[in-house]
Amino acid sequence: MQSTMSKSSYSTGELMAVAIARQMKHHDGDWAAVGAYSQLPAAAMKLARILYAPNLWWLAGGGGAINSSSKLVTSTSDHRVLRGAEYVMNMEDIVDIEMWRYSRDNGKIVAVVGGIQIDQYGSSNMVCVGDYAAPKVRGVGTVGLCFGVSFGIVYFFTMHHTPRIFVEQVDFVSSPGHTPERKKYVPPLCQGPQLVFSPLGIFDFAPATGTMRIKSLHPGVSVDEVQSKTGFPLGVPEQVLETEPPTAQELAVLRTQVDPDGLLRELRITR
Amino acid sequence: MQSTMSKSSYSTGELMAVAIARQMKHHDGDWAAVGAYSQLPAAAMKLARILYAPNLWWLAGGGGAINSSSKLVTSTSDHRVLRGAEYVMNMEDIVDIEMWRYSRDNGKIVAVVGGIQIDQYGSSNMVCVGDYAAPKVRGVGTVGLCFGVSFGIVYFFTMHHTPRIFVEQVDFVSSPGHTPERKKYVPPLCQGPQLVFSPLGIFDFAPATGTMRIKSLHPGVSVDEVQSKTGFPLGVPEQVLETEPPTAQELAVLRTQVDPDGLLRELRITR
Amino acid sequence: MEVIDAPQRTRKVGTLQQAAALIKDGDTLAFGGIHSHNGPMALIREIIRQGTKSLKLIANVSAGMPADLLVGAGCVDTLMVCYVGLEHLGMAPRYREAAEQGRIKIIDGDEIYYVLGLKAGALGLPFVPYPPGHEARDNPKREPTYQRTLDPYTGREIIVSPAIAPDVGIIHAARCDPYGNVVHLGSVVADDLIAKASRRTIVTAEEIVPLESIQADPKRTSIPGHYIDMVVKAPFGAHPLSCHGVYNHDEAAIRDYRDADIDAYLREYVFGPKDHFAYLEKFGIERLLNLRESL
Amino acid sequence: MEVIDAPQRTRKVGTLQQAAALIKDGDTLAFGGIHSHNGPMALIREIIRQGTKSLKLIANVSAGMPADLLVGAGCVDTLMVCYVGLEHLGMAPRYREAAEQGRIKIIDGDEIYYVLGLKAGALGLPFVPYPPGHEARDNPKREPTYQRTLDPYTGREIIVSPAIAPDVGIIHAARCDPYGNVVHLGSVVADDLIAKASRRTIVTAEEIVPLESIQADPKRTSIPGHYIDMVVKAPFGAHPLSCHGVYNHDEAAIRDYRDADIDAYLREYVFGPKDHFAYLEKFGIERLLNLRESL
Repeated sequence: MQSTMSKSSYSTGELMAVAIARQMKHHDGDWAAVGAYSQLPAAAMKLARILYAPNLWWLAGGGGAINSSSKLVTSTSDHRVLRGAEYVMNMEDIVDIEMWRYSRDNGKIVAVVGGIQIDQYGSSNMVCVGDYAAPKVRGVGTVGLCFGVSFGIVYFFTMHHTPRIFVEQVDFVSSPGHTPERKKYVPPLCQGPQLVFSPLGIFDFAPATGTMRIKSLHPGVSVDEVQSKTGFPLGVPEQVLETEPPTAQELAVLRTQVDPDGLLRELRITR
Repeated sequence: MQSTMSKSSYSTGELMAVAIARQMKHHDGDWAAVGAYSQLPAAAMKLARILYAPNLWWLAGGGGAINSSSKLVTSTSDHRVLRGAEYVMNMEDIVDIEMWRYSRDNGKIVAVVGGIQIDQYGSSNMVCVGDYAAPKVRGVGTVGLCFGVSFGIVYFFTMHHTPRIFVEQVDFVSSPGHTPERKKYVPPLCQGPQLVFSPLGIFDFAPATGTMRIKSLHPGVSVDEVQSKTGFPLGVPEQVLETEPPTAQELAVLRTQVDPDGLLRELRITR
Repeated sequence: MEVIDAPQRTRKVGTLQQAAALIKDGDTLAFGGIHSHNGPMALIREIIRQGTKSLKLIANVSAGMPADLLVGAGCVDTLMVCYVGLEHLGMAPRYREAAEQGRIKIIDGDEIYYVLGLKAGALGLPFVPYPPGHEARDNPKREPTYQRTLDPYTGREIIVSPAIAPDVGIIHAARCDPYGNVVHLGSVVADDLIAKASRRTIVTAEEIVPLESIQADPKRTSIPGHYIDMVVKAPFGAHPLSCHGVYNHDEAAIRDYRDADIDAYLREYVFGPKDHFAYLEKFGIERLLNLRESL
Repeated sequence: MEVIDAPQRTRKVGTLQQAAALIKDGDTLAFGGIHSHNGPMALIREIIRQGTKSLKLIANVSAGMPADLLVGAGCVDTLMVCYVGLEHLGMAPRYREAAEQGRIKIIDGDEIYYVLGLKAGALGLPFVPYPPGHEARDNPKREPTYQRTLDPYTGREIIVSPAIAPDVGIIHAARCDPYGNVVHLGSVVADDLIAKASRRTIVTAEEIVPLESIQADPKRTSIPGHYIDMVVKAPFGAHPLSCHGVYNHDEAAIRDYRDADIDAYLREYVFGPKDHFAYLEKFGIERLLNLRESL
């Protein structure tokens, strides 16, 4: 029934959206935040609510739509995202829930976010490349990554997998990964980064060291390839799994209900 | 044109509502808060907006209606007050504006409030009569009187004029009048109590001493009567003015547009 | 296309009995509405019926009968007071008596203490910092839950009050969908803040509307369903208070409550009727329907 | 009955020129909207036209072209950054260049710093107190406007950030009445907070609606008029950004802006056109009307 399609029949964007959607099985009833420039996680949330996690609540970025059911558009703050939503948050609403939800016992706050740099401990940076006082690249700013210490669980996604993104140590900690300072200051219920979804694979963090390691590689990706495109030594499990490709049902729902305009296939994703 | 009617042709409630409305001439463009159990100031705000201060913004108590234009009803948080309003505040909105408006240069925040005790300095109490730890009367609580140190200007109204209300010193300072502590701690732009509208007259505060004195007495009220019903010595000006009775126009607007059900005539007001 | 074997969204609909059972002895309980409006009265009667004790009650910003009834029924241990009274109908008699006799502990709050306390509770902020001026009021002097700290920007000592995070919040609204998306037709007051600050929130609603009616106008939703743990259909569930946009308050019934012997009242209107509809029967359909008034 | 000689309510309607003149050199200026949506672009172009300098710009929570254009035009001295970029269109080039060359002072905020800072500004709170955890982030370490104080409830040292109270806030919305009552058809984002926190607020609106249309549905009003000092009618006043509920953003025009020489762009689209309608003429009625899309 749930036949697997060959690699060429789906795009990397579709593969990643499906992978994130499947992870949302663990978050049925939780609340997930998706930021700007986030077609991948936005598509994943829509797909997850249809197939895997009907009780997932999700926020489409700064526009504030809760449980948007409209077709995928480029910007999560586009007004078209509001169609068929269940509530429209303003910024106060967003900060109210993203800053401190772990005190509630009826659902975790989950976020799917990015960074211009992500390091081996899962710290993320949106502020600068190089010295903060005289940056080589001035980034967009920390924006919602400030909630990295209040979200229950953080997932990363990236559109590219390069040593410039996956660095040994971020130049600015917008959101801390599994650092000594997290351990010292952040309440344990805020568990920090759990998975990274990149165009090459899915990565988790070794509990003992808090460092990034391969969980699965996308079809056709080798350990050597991903290591060569990563700026620090990746943990490699004894058996490297292959990311399960999208099923026919997942692709059908994605292409008919979630993303009929095919934005996921047009995304500029670097492998 | 604006003929004055004889005393018997209007109620004390109508007289007081008109007096408060006239004071709002000084607040055209300002923002006025009216609390619960406040038919008098609510009627005054409606009347003022029609005749004297069309740019006055006013809040009907906890229901949150801004510029309610419906007829007078008993409770300012009744849903019927929302009809024809221009905005509906929630409690966050209310606290946002009542806590700190004096930093804005485009209008003062004015309040018309009461108390179970009001003293000679204009301090007001809603918490207890007698000792706080073992009160003779436990009052309703400080509620919105906490804003007495952030409102630009405070006016009091009372439905009764007795020595139990007008006391030498309040048993609990819900809102401070012209006290040494106000002078020490409260920003000068928050000017505190300016006038008291009671069933017997209108009172202000002597700038030198900060103590209450007669501004005008309602028709038929003597200095002796008001002094005998006040728990501290009232300042008496050289010439005691008589409160100008409602004009025919004021009464006509009040009875046709503001209070067609005649609630102001049914109010239990003690003279 | 047809989606096969996909799980279905879970309805959060429960009964008044199930909802009241979520509130445990000793819980901090906040309730919504204001004055004689939008109080979750049917649920409050069921809480009393279940014999819940030692509540730390966060009375709403201007609370009347809901707080007075819970105090009168002996369910309340500690009462956070902003305002408790019956507006033009006078004092709240059981609150006043219990406070004057020292039978309940009072926390003397006010609108700032309550509203910004809930906001801090929703956000997880450690406290609410006050601007200058409040030193001249007695609440920060007499109520021991206020504290002081330093404003590092000015070097000034400032007043702070605590964050408020109730165990359970209960609110009543005109409409709610099965997933907890709430629509207030009139004033929201602090119901939204209560839902945000409480660990669990229960909504009783005049009617349960389909999801589609929420999706048709998401800007009308007053509280998103992710804050809501249980939804209970309770027509006339605010009686004798009003439900904004649906019916007016039954002022005669509130007066009767005020003037009644509390034990007799509890027997007749709380413990006597077997459920909410039996309570409503005591008033009759003519009286109830005559309270109806839309906005 | 006829009311004789009663004064009339004052309309707050002004022109873009009058509105821009309210913003003085050196002012702290906040603007509304988010990303490519709801920015008050017509007014921003007029501010540039008037040669306003040394602004302390509070960029909105996710600012794109409005911030970049003001920086590129040399109007900005200090920029409070939460996010400044062009979303899927890449970096905001003039912001990036000015920041990397040290030509503007950056205040490195984030969503908490910005939103709760404005909230504290609206309320007059002395600062924003943070819960534990933010010690593990670099913003509080590297941005010197963060401070520390004591939480008296726990004895713990906590992080605080400052209140933000702009001199002027400017927002764009679908509708506004002559007295300043604003209606957003789509997302409000932080426009309401900007109005509350700013000493003066200016609204540009697609249309000025009569008071009666506001009174017919007061719960639709997104910002009450008492916060608004001037109302300016500016159809397509957010172009090339979207106005939620009225038209989509003009992505091609934003790309053209991104790729243009900034001086040439300013000459052609800001200083060249004699007014807002002359700016719109550069795009033409067909292109503009094809952007229309209601919600």
